[in-house]
Amino acid sequence: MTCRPRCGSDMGLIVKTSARAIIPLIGIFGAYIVMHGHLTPGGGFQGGATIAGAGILFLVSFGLDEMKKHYNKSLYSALEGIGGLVFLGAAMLGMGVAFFYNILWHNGPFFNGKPGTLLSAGFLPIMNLAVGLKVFTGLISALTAIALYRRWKS
Amino acid sequence: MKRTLAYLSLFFILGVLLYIANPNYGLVFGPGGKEWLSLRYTDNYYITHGLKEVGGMNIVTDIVFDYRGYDTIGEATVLFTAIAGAIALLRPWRGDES
Amino acid sequence: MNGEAILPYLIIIPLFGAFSMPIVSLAGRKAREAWAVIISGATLALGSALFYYVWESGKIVLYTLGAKSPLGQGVNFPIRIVWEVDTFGALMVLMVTFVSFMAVIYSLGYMKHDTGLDKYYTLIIILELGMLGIAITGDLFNFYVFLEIMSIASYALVAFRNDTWEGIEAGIKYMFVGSIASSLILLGIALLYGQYGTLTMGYLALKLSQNPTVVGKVALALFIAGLLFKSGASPVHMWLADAHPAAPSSISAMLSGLVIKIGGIYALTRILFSIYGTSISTKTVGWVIIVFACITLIVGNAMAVIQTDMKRLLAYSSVGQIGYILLGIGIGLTAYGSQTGEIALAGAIYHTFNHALMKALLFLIAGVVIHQLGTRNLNELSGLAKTMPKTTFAFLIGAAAIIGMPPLNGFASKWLIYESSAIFNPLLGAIAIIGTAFCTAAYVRVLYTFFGRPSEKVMKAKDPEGTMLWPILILTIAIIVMGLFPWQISDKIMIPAVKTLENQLAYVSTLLGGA
Amino acid sequence: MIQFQFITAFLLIVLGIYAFLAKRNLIKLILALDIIDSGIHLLLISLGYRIELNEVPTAPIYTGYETLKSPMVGPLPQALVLTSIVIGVCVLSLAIALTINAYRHYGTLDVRALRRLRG
Repeated sequence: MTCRPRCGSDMGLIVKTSARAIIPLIGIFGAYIVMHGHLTPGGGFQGGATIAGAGILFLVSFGLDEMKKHYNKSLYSALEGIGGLVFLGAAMLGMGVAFFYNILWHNGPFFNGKPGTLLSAGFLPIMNLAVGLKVFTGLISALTAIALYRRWKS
Repeated sequence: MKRTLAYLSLFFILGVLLYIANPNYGLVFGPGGKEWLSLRYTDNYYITHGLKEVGGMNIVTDIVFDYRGYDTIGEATVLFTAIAGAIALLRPWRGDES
Repeated sequence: MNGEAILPYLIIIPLFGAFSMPIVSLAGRKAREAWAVIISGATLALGSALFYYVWESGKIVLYTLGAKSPLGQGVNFPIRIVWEVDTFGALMVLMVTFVSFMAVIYSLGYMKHDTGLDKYYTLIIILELGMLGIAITGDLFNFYVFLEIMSIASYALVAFRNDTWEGIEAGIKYMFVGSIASSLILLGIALLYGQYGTLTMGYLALKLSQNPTVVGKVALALFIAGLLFKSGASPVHMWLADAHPAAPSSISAMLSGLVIKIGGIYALTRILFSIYGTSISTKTVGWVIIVFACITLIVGNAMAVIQTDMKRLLAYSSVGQIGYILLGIGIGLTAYGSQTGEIALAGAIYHTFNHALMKALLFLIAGVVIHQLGTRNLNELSGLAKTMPKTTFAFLIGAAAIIGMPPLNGFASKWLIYESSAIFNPLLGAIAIIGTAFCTAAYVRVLYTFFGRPSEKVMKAKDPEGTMLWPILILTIAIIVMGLFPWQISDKIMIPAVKTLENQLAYVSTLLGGA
Repeated sequence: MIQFQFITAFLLIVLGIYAFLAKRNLIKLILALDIIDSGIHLLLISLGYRIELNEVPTAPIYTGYETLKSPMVGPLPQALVLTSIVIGVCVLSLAIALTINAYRHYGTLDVRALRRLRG
């Protein structure tokens, strides 16, 4: 696809520089929300959407061409599937008792610390991470698909 | 004709919904009060037992991932479906490639 | 084999298949197709095993997600999501898995020339998953979640061929109507939760029978409205007549055969009989459903007669057959507990199962015709019997079954509905017969075209290759075999299913006292 | 006592249905769907609210709860709304994808143009 003026980066230097500074901070904040989902407000979906926000900021400030260099469709689809599979696997850990039985919390080797610490609450942190990965990759894929869909104009 | 009927039914829906907003003969649950514990027995159970049974400090996360974890896997599937559908619909048309 | 042990895998295997599809499809086209067939085949095996277990034991299978018992510690109300499967639910599971397996095999040949097939197989497995989830669930909000999974997958699949304006337009109509219906259902669920403080169906039934209130009735009205939208009953059937022809034929078979049954009829029956039961005035609600059913029956079958588009004719015929099923449910609710009601309800359930097979068969045949000739206009299809004999034979069987010819399976189910409606009220029996007359006219017209003088275009057509022919033959054989034992099936399967469905007390006591 | 939060929620729902019937633009119809969803979410959230002894209720989180000691609002509606919001977002994304395709086919966003399927 030939590059029209609009599909490159028409943002100024200020926007690009501040985006370069802000994007890692948004990513770290999103990761914090995902990892502390069982302690504080928020969780997998909210954190994943925050990280996806960083991706959208990248898309807006650096343009579609730069985005296409860093975006791989099948990789992101596969990561989304892996997020779902990890969630399913965490849910199946306690199949001996029941589907979705929280075996890590009741008598697991880890993730059963005192409530309030990071390594507590059984499979909740694993599920939060899985959902965070899934939401992040999924939203990036959907929004990039929408942004890429401009072919009929050229 | 069709349009008038639609608006009339709209008013009817509004009337019924406003009728059941009255606590005397409609939705008994107002904002709290003494009956909270008897009407919201399920919520109260989660608040009192959630910390011990699941171990998360955030009761909402406890519910989302443990008590109603099956709903959450459904939600994850909905997201997966919608994104697969959106990508499928936004793919190039047959014949666009040339 | 134990039913409780099978039940979770019925959800886990399709979920695993859907989530791993992006990874498997990296290995290429053959791997993706094989994976889809393996997943749906395994689900079919599990579904048959579950049906056999539930039917043989006659119990209601209860499974709690996340613990041994659904009840909380030291209290006597359920706090977790449960699955409750009775014979009716297990029958629906069998129907969904069987027709989905056929549709997946058929897709291998039919969708060969399309792009974006990894997403197609993902979506078709998720569609099956959503319907299975609805069929086995025992929790209202969970029902909503799986209804949305099913609906979103079907919106995307209707518009899957995005380079045809037809698919996109039908998809948009379907999406707006379906989303409004889902919102009405969610509002009903919110109102019930606000009034009774629980979401589990069995416990809600207990609370409702202790204290039926206005809010419960408003919620019921919202449920009926939303589910009639979803099932395509008559005043709002226009989306169905647009969406079902516009989808790819394998998807049309699943939409017409399964989605409107599970998302409309099954959910309506479950809510009316298992949640509300006798805590509402069954006469009033039953008559409301009967009135809608009569309009649907006449309009659907009459509109089918005047169509020139083959798939559109089949879609309108689906509307008409939904009318029969709704008539059975309405009579079953009005005459709650009596022999007539039981027969009508048995007829409705039997016809739900039969119609899934028949309409899936007819839509798959329409797909074969489109694949061979590139048209579905009936005026251009004259004389197909000469060049596509096997396909025409299968169509003959399907059409005869849907009309209700005696040696086939459609006869038994329709006979139960006619009989009960004539006993209940002769006028309803007359309306049902009139509907069948229209239905006969529509299908005889298609058959007349097929056996007419061959045109130039038709001479080039031939019977399809294996993957498209086998599902058609298997469905035909299923229809013929089911036609050989009509009364045994209705006595051994349908009547017990109705008995457990009407026994609301067992549904509640399985939840509360079974564990 | 007048239940203002329920009345607002119901008004939002009916407003959404009205917009759905009256408007002709596909984007506005999608917004109407979202308004209906927002009304239902407001209804659900307000079902979990409580006031006891004139204390302001807190979020149902035990982290830092020792300093507050006031009653907690109901957590179940919040969990339901979290799930429901995600579902709403999903329907929205699919609707946008369909709308983009429809614009490419028809060259307009007016629903009155989407009437080729008839009969």
